[in-house]
Amino acid sequence: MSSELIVFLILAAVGVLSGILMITRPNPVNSALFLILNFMALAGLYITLHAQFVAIIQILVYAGAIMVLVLFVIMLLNLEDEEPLREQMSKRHYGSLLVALLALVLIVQVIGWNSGGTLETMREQSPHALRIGTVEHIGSVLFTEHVYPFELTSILLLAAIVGAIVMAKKRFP
Amino acid sequence: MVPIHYYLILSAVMFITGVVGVLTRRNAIIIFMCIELMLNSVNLTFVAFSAYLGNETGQMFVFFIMAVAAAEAAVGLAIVIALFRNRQTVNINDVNILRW
Amino acid sequence: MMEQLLTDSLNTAPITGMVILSLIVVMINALKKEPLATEYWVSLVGIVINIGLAVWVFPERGTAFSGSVMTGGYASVTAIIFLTAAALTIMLARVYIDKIGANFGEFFHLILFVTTGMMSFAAGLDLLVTFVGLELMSIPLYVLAGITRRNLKATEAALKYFLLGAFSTGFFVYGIGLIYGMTGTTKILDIAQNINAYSSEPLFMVGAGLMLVGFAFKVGAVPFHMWVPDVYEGSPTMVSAFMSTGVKAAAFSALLLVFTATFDFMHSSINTVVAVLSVASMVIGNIVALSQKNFKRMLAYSSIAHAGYMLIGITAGGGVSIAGVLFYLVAYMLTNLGAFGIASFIENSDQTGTDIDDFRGLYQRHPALAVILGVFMFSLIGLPPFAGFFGKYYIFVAAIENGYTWLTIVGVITSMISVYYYLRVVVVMFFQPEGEQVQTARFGREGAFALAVAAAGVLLIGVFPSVVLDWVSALF
Amino acid sequence: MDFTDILISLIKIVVMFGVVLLTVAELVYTERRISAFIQNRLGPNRVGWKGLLQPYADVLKLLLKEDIVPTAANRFIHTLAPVISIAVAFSTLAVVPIAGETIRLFGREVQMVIADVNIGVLYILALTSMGVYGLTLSGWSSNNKYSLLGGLRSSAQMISYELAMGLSVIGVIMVTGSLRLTDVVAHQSGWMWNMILQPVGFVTFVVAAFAETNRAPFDLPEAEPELVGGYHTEYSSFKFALFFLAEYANMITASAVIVTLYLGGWQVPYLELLNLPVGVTIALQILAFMLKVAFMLFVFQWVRWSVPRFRYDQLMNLGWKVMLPIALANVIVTGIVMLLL
Repeated sequence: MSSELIVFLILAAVGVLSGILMITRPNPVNSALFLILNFMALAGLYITLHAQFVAIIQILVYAGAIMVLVLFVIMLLNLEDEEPLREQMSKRHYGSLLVALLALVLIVQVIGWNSGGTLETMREQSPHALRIGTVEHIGSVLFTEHVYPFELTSILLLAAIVGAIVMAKKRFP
Repeated sequence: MVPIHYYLILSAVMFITGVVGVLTRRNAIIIFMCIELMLNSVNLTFVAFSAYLGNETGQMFVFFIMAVAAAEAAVGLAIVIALFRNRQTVNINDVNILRW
Repeated sequence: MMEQLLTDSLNTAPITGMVILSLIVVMINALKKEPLATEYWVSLVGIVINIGLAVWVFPERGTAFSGSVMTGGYASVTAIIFLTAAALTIMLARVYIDKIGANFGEFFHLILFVTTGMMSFAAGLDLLVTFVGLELMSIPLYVLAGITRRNLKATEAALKYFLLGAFSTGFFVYGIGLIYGMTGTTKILDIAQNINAYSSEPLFMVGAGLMLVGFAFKVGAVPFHMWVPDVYEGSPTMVSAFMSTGVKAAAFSALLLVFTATFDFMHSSINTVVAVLSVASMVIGNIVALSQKNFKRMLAYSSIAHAGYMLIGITAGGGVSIAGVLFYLVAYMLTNLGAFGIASFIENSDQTGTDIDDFRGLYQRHPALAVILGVFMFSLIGLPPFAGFFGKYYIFVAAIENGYTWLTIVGVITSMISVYYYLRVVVVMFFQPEGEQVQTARFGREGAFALAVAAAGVLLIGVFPSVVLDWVSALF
Repeated sequence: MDFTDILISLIKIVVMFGVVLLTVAELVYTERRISAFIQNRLGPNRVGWKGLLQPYADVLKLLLKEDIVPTAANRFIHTLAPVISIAVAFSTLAVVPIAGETIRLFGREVQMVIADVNIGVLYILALTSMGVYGLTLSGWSSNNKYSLLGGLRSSAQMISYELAMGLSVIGVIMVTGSLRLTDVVAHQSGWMWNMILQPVGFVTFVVAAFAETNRAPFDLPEAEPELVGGYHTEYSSFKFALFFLAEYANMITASAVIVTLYLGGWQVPYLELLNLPVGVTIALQILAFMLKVAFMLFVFQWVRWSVPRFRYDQLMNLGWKVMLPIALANVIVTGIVMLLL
């Protein structure tokens, strides 16, 4: 096994386990913490893909801002534990689990045993991978080729600010 | 070298973990976190394809997904707070004036 | 560089104009203390100006911003549809938001943001723009659904809409991710060029299917319809009206652009899936609507059914059915905005009073309203000479031409079922006596004007369908 | 990356740790002496010469106390929280360069920075945003209402001021054209310190840094008159010592970052004109860096004992209605000026 594969497997294991723990913990704060761990593992995976800027933004935005907000709300509302999953399992839940498993098997089959397709040409990372992950390259592409969605996103954020204030402000007409 | 299949399967597994979470959990905030997990696994798909194709559009997409996730977080949590002020609960089983 | 940006901004004038307009309205609201009139008039005049801009850039067919957005032609036509829906919505809602206590500038900001998002969503030639446009459309709508924050139903509707909407977004972007991986680009036109090579890739088809899930959710097609009745019933009525017309129109326009006009999935497996969705929506929508007691909920199921009819057009594909779907969108937009508008007029201030029984004796109290609502109901059934008839007619014709006769048969049969619940409203209005609690309709001058415009539109399009059809057919 | 590289990195880390720990100890001493001076008292002067050994006595006392975890607390998170705080405080220093020249060690040119990453500025911002977890989680896991309030306050406060902080840094990045901290410092040669090029950004950054380190006048998460002890009410012994250590280490980190970004880092104006040997240059540069950091540390303490604490709503208003617009305007003005020049 190459060292890259070992690093990948460790990060993947952390990612999957933290994801599963996230959806099974009854306590919302514990769930949030496992999600943060998951984001960290993903940031590590981005580094293995030479996407350093994405990795650092992942920590800055997801772990550092969005999850702090989520934790803040959980604490503000002082949420209690949900009853353990085992006791509230109904037929519907087993059904959804079954469907999910089926979908998983399907996807793994499509991805894993799909020989001869485009995927087969992607055995190795492209030699360009190192260049495109840098801040300089991403910045220049973002402000030339993708300037339209970029500006649209700024409007989206403004809309979200307005919306959040409308919904959550205490004293409002 | 790690072939791209590994990254894709990992992201599919995480995506489905998120889906199962959305379908089984009853706490609105945890459901929201499961949706975040789904979006993150999509990000992994994009970055992996971006690195293996040598094409930056995938990483660009990740930034937009992050911006959208941030906007969704702000609005979604505000809605949860508004609901909590009315009902003192965020459990979607108790939220049942309208049939779900 | 700067000149290029300027030209591109001018060519996408309706969207640029909407962005500037929404920023102006936000600033106006931020800078002055007492709410209302200014925001309303600025928004309305701005939207009308933007309709003018959309007409003005109609000949500028092409792309802008390095192929990210479409300009002129199709983009202009869809922009005019959304802008008209927004204008009618705020006119009909003028008195209504005052009644339910949502009378603050943010209502107008959010409507303007949503409209901007719709226009980008429907004009995006880059899946990146499609995605951001979709979210710019959806996120303010989550808030609009719960804008009366103290109303239990409205906040619940907002939460449900938010959770399920975000959930469907996850599928949508995963689909885009797989498509990007297989093609190495997100530009729709580049993908369309090699579509035959890609459609043999299983992962590409999985991606397209996942995107379809996202679209089906937004248009409210069965089995992704579970949010529609709850959200339409719980949200403030005019917001439901905007959702059922504008959002549906935007989602269908984008679906047409991505799937029919460019990907051209004729005779592929995706097409079968769309056909199944269509049949399920028509059958379930119409049958469940039979047992509804609430007018808004009934219209919600009816809107699921109408999504089914429009999906027939998507399945059939080709220029004729695209024109048919656009025609249907215009007809449905005018009809449904009017119907929801009348419901909002007679609604109580606590957002109750929209049961079908509350329409009893409307004819005695407000004969004009009753007659107009009757017109809308007949148009929804699809009776001539109203707009709804020709909407269905063109779609069915296109389906038969493309060999989907069985879909047409299902469509006709389910339309017959729908006669029952639409006519029930008419019967209740005209022939049943008033209840004890009489609600007086409040709508004001703007509301009356908007309603008259909608009714006149339904009639005119019904009598002279070729005007609109020529207009949209000129695109292809 | 072979063994020698790892060894060199390890040496750098150990040296950095040692220096910071010693500085923290003496920082506590100077804080008490300065406060005493400002309040016209004597301060600690018994243990060792002029009381210099006082902090060591304090630490010893703390470590000998019993470690108490409340029964209703979440034990794992209760232990994790101070570790997060301290880890974040220390690891930020990894990207701060302390001298410009390289020295030869084991036959290699060694830079005077632990990790010269090309996204150093973002690294600092990312770690700062992680720091909030230590405080928030300690507040939540203690299962005590005062702690919870402290934790809530800290998360709201740090998110609010992070925005102003990030936007101020953008001004520096625009001037420098690089996210690498060594480039940022190299760009400030002579008197072209960013403090002079970016005066508004400097002020907003320093204010935001005060808020991010939870120092007075922004120490609301631990405001003792209202919240008993805030987030660390339920902490004792070694864990409390860790929080204490983290607070002062954060101060050092913040000072080092301010010096690097705005006060020219290790730059000594016109030093290169003297043609001094490399060894002396390095020594002078390190000395300059340390003096600048010491000055910033003094400013931190000076402010703490001179300015009264904000009320919570004042803090939020300042963050959102004053700092954020100013920082944004700074970015725009910087852009316009750079476009015109």
